[in-house]
Amino acid sequence: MDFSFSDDQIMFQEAVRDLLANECPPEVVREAWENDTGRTDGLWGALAEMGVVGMTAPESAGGLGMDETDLVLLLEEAGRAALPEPLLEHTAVGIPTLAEAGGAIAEAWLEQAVAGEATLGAGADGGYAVGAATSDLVLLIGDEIRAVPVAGASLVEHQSVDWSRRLFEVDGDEVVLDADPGLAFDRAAGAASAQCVGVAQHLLDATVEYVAQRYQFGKPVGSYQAVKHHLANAALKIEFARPAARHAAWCIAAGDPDRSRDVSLAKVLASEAVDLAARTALQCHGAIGYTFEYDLHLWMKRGWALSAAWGDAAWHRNRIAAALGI
Amino acid sequence: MDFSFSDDQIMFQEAVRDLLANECPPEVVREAWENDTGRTDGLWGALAEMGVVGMTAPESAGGLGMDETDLVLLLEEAGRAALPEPLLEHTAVGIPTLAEAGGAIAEAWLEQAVAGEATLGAGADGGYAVGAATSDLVLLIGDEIRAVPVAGASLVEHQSVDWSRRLFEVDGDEVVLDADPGLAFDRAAGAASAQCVGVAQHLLDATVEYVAQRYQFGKPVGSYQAVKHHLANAALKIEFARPAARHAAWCIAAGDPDRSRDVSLAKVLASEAVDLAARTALQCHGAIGYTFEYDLHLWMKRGWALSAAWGDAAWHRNRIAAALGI
Amino acid sequence: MDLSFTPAEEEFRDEARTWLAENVPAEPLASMDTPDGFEEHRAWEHILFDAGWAVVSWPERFGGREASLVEWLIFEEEYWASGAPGRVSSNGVSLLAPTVFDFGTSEQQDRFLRPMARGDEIWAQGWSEPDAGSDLAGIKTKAQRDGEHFVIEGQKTWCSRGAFADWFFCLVRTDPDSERHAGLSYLLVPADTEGLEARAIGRLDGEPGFAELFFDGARVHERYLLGGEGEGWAVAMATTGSERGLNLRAPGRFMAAADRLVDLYKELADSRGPDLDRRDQVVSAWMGSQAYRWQTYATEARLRGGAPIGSEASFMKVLWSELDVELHATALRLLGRDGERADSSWMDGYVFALSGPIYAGTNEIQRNIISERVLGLPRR
Amino acid sequence: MDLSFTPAEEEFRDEARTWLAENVPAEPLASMDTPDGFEEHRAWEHILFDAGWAVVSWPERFGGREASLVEWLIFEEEYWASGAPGRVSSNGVSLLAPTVFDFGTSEQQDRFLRPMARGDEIWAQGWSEPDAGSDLAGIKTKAQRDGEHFVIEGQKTWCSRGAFADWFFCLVRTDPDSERHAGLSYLLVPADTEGLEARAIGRLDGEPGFAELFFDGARVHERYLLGGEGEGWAVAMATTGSERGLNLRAPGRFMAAADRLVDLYKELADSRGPDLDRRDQVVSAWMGSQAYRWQTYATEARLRGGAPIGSEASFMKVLWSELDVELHATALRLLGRDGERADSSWMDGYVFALSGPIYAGTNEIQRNIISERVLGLPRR
Repeated sequence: MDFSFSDDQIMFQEAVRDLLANECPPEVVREAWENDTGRTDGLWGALAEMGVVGMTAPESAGGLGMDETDLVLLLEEAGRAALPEPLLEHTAVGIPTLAEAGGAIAEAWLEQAVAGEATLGAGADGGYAVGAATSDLVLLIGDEIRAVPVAGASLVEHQSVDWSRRLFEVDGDEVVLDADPGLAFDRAAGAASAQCVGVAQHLLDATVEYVAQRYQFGKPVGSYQAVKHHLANAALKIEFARPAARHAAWCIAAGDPDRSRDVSLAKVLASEAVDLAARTALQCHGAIGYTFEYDLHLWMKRGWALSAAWGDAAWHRNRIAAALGI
Repeated sequence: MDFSFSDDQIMFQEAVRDLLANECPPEVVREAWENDTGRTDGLWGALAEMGVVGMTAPESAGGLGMDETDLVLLLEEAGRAALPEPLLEHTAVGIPTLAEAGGAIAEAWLEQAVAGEATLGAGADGGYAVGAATSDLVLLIGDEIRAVPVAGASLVEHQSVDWSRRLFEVDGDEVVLDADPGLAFDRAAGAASAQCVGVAQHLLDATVEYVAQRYQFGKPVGSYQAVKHHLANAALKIEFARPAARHAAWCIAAGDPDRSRDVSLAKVLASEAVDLAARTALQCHGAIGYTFEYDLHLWMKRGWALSAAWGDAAWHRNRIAAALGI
Repeated sequence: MDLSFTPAEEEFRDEARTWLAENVPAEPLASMDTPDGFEEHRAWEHILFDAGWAVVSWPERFGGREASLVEWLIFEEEYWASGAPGRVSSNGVSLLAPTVFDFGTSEQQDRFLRPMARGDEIWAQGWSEPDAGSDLAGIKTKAQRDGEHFVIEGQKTWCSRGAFADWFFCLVRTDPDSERHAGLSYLLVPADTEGLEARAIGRLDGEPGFAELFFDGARVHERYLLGGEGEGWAVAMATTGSERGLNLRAPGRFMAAADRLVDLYKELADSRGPDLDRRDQVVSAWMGSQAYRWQTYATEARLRGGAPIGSEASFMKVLWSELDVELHATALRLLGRDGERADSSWMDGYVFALSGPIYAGTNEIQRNIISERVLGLPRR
Repeated sequence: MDLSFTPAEEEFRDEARTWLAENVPAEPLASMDTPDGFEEHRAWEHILFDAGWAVVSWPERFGGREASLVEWLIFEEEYWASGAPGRVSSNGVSLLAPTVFDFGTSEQQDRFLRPMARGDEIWAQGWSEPDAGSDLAGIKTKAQRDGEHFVIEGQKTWCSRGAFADWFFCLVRTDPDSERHAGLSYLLVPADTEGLEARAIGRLDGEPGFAELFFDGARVHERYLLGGEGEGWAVAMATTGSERGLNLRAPGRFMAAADRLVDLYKELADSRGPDLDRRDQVVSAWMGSQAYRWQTYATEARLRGGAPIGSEASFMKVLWSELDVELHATALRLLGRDGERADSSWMDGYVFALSGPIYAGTNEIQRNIISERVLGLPRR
């Protein structure tokens, strides 16, 4: 039992954090909110160059042969930066699922995807695929996994409250993959959990910073015990969601028999953490947090969306109950 | 629409409050905790003398011809004083149910009960009848109402966490009453709601008093914002439970078609209010509240018991859902 | 205690219901936080006023029908149940008008109340400043006397629909040497005053629902002073009482929303099967709206008995604002995959609801008030 | 990161499980808060110690087996899953022993640790006073030096099982002119000291689980001073770290309780039908125990990497104490009509759990610590 990350994993995390701190400031996220694609100009390429985009592919396919325990820290960073790029769909779900499926479809797509030349999308069957219009191949995950090439497919777009998340219903020629849909779904839910933790952490950090310097009634807002305890409660939720999300990543990587149950545990805790962090952040900021011009809402809305995506807290609670036999 | 009580109702409430303030201090409640009956020495007689015991009977049977809207304020007072007497079982449930049933059984018992010479008990069928051993006739309320004379019945006693509540399983010769069991149950649940409100109010008042004079770290505990907000939250729950409980009393008295749904509303709000008030009271008192010698626990445990009695919050939430068709 | 409605009350309810059924627009209006939607809502206020429904509890001479408080609560129940539009004039009617009734001269009452009630003049609040949010006593905007005029310099913010409003009711510092609560005055300012510029700020949903006001030598005549010069704090606090209390958010609004939530649950349960975990949240929201209803009728009786609304308004503010958030959050959870969609009335409602625990005194401040003024806990 | 248990860890787990299965008393012992139950629990501590399971993480010379922190966590998982009795010696082993290891002389270590671990000497804490609860720096009990002795005058309270304990570890004021944190010392006091009287106080359940200590000229030799004279605050704070952190409440305890709760739900669902509203509360409790488990293993890795436990122990204190209350409250709700019965282990557990958010620094103080020391918010 060893919960510590290797030096390499930490270094990789720090490199991605530095990249995002420099290249993905709020202005860049805002651009993605307003442009045609919902994505950034050069970030996906920069991540491909670092090897992040294809890291979960076997080395034989040009990847880094890494697994969910390597990826989880990067997903937390993506959440922390509100990165509007398909790290979840492409790297956490698409690539390992294609690699698992093998055969002609992997032949056709995997190497391009690893190199960042083709983008993989993913959505729950009957739900929406985020960013399908900027993807080349979309995996629809239900009782089976259907792969739909975007060229020639019909896409119906809907607006998300997070304007960088372009929601699509996808319909087109499909190939059923020879891969485990339950595993693919858990990969997505697990990745969403890690992103929720990152989003929540940013919301907490930004709020702590704000209330420490905002004065009301002659003292910092952050010196009021009510504000302190709101923030302590958000910190508590995050503190306990983070190890659960990391443990879920390990369960997926290690093929743990309780994987589904423990991914659900992570998703519930992470969803509840980001929901509380968003409420707390807004309440402690007051009116300024309620404006479009102030950056807080970029994370708040990402949090709302990720908390509901790939099974919300209630859905995963039901799955845990079923696993416990109650 | 008039939510105000009449001067007579207020005067009756004040008279009972004064009686209980004088005759039912914590020492008297403690005596009931320790003695053979779970009841006080003279309080039931004093209440009978004031007309409280039989107030819900028609004047023709020696009562005051009053209804639930007259009784509700007195039940709140009973909760506030942690009165260990069967106001719920006897006055709120037993007497109006017997009066409704009429016939031989009313002939045999009603006038005695109104005079306080016979005591009526009540329990949910399959549950416990509180104080059956000091009752003369117990009503067991289920799909029908079964009246069991205590003389000759078999009683199995269990210990409640509130030592003044003597819990009995009752089995004996029975008569099925010609009265509506749903109405009788709602009378009990409504009365429990009003008592919960009174218990909660006392817990809040006692805690406010304590934290205003207890010093820690150089200032009153009650001046800390965390403590203030705990108590404000308890006050909020009570503020909204009280009108709901009074409204439920009116629904019973007036035969409102939504009676069951709105009694459930009252019971949920009142149960949740007293549960929160108990938790808050203990937490704000700290260690002293955790001792047997300090009086707080007399109300805390009454609150726990009443909150669970006659359907706890979850049971009544289910009933509301059913009434809403969901 | 008689919680049945009287025949007169039932008749009033029927009349309101009938009129609303015949007059409420079939299609929802555009958002009142956009320029077009604002004017659509103004037109609806004209219709309401002309039929006598805009301000039912006001005296007849200002366009009301002198309805009792209970009747007003009944009207609100019917209004929201009918699916009628939001009230674009509510800041004036709910926040300013009680102050005009209490502190205005009869000239001011005659000048302002009817146009306000009809939506001919729509009002926005100019109280908050960048450094004075919940802490209103920190107001810095100055209004220096110059003969019969005041000359205003400074900045206001978070003025709801301030970019479209016709008038502002402002709290300004008329005594430049004063501090905190002293030396403030309550000024009514026409939006077209020279030296006043209103710039829109996007709200959480991106719509220009807020404005910042920049005052640069804006001159306002003293006839627009409400209450005495330097007495603005006391005058404003009277309004704050209304804002937190009965006038701002009647239970009918939340009862209607809770009913829609129950319907949403049923509709989704029909198509996707029941969802018992979320059902409990629906029940909670419904219970909250009912609890608020009975608490409000109980408060009405206390007020009728001569009690002041006082600090207990804080109970109501906390309840309705937190209920509103939970109610809409529950709906979004019920919607599942559609919960994140921006084009739903539930998301609009959620975003709107999120402002509730912040404005009109944050709920933290309300809890302070409850603990200090109602429970009597020591301030420090 | 490898969250599988090593073969050695699995072997350790098997050994513990096997021994427990063979040795845990079939019938529950009487409450350790009663005189008889206290001695029954002491006897169980002897059995544990003699088999090498009393203090698995301690050095062998004091009766431990030098287990790693992970192994200790594993032992706790197995211990509580087996239904073994509560640990009557835990105040000494968890709260005092870390301090003896850090601050005790080798004579003190040799004198106290083995008897403490075997339950030959059972310790109770003498810190709180009637006017110094959470605010420990307000301690008034005085210990005046008289040659090689200290003479104690004053009163302590809330000493768990203080009426039966053999020794007390006390915080007293050795410098009569000192204030707040200065001038305190950490003294070990035999229960049979002349001039010391322990009087039982009933706990919430009516059992004599607390005691008040009255010191009236009780003389204690300086060899029983732990750490330097006047340095009691620093010494005590080291213990407080343990009290809030890993040593006091391992996740195994709550995992076992959550499993029992799941079983209770199943048992009742078999006889009464499923109850989906309450099911969600069972899931919450189970989730809490799991979240605490993974957070603890993550903390173990940080500690192994050289990080201090520090203020983050406050996270754990809040989590386990509130989880424990919710878990038992849920069980009582599941029990329905039987929930109010005094003769159930769930009610005992609930009453015990209620002390959690109060003692060892109230959860309000823990939240202050989290916000000030972890998040860095301004103290005032």
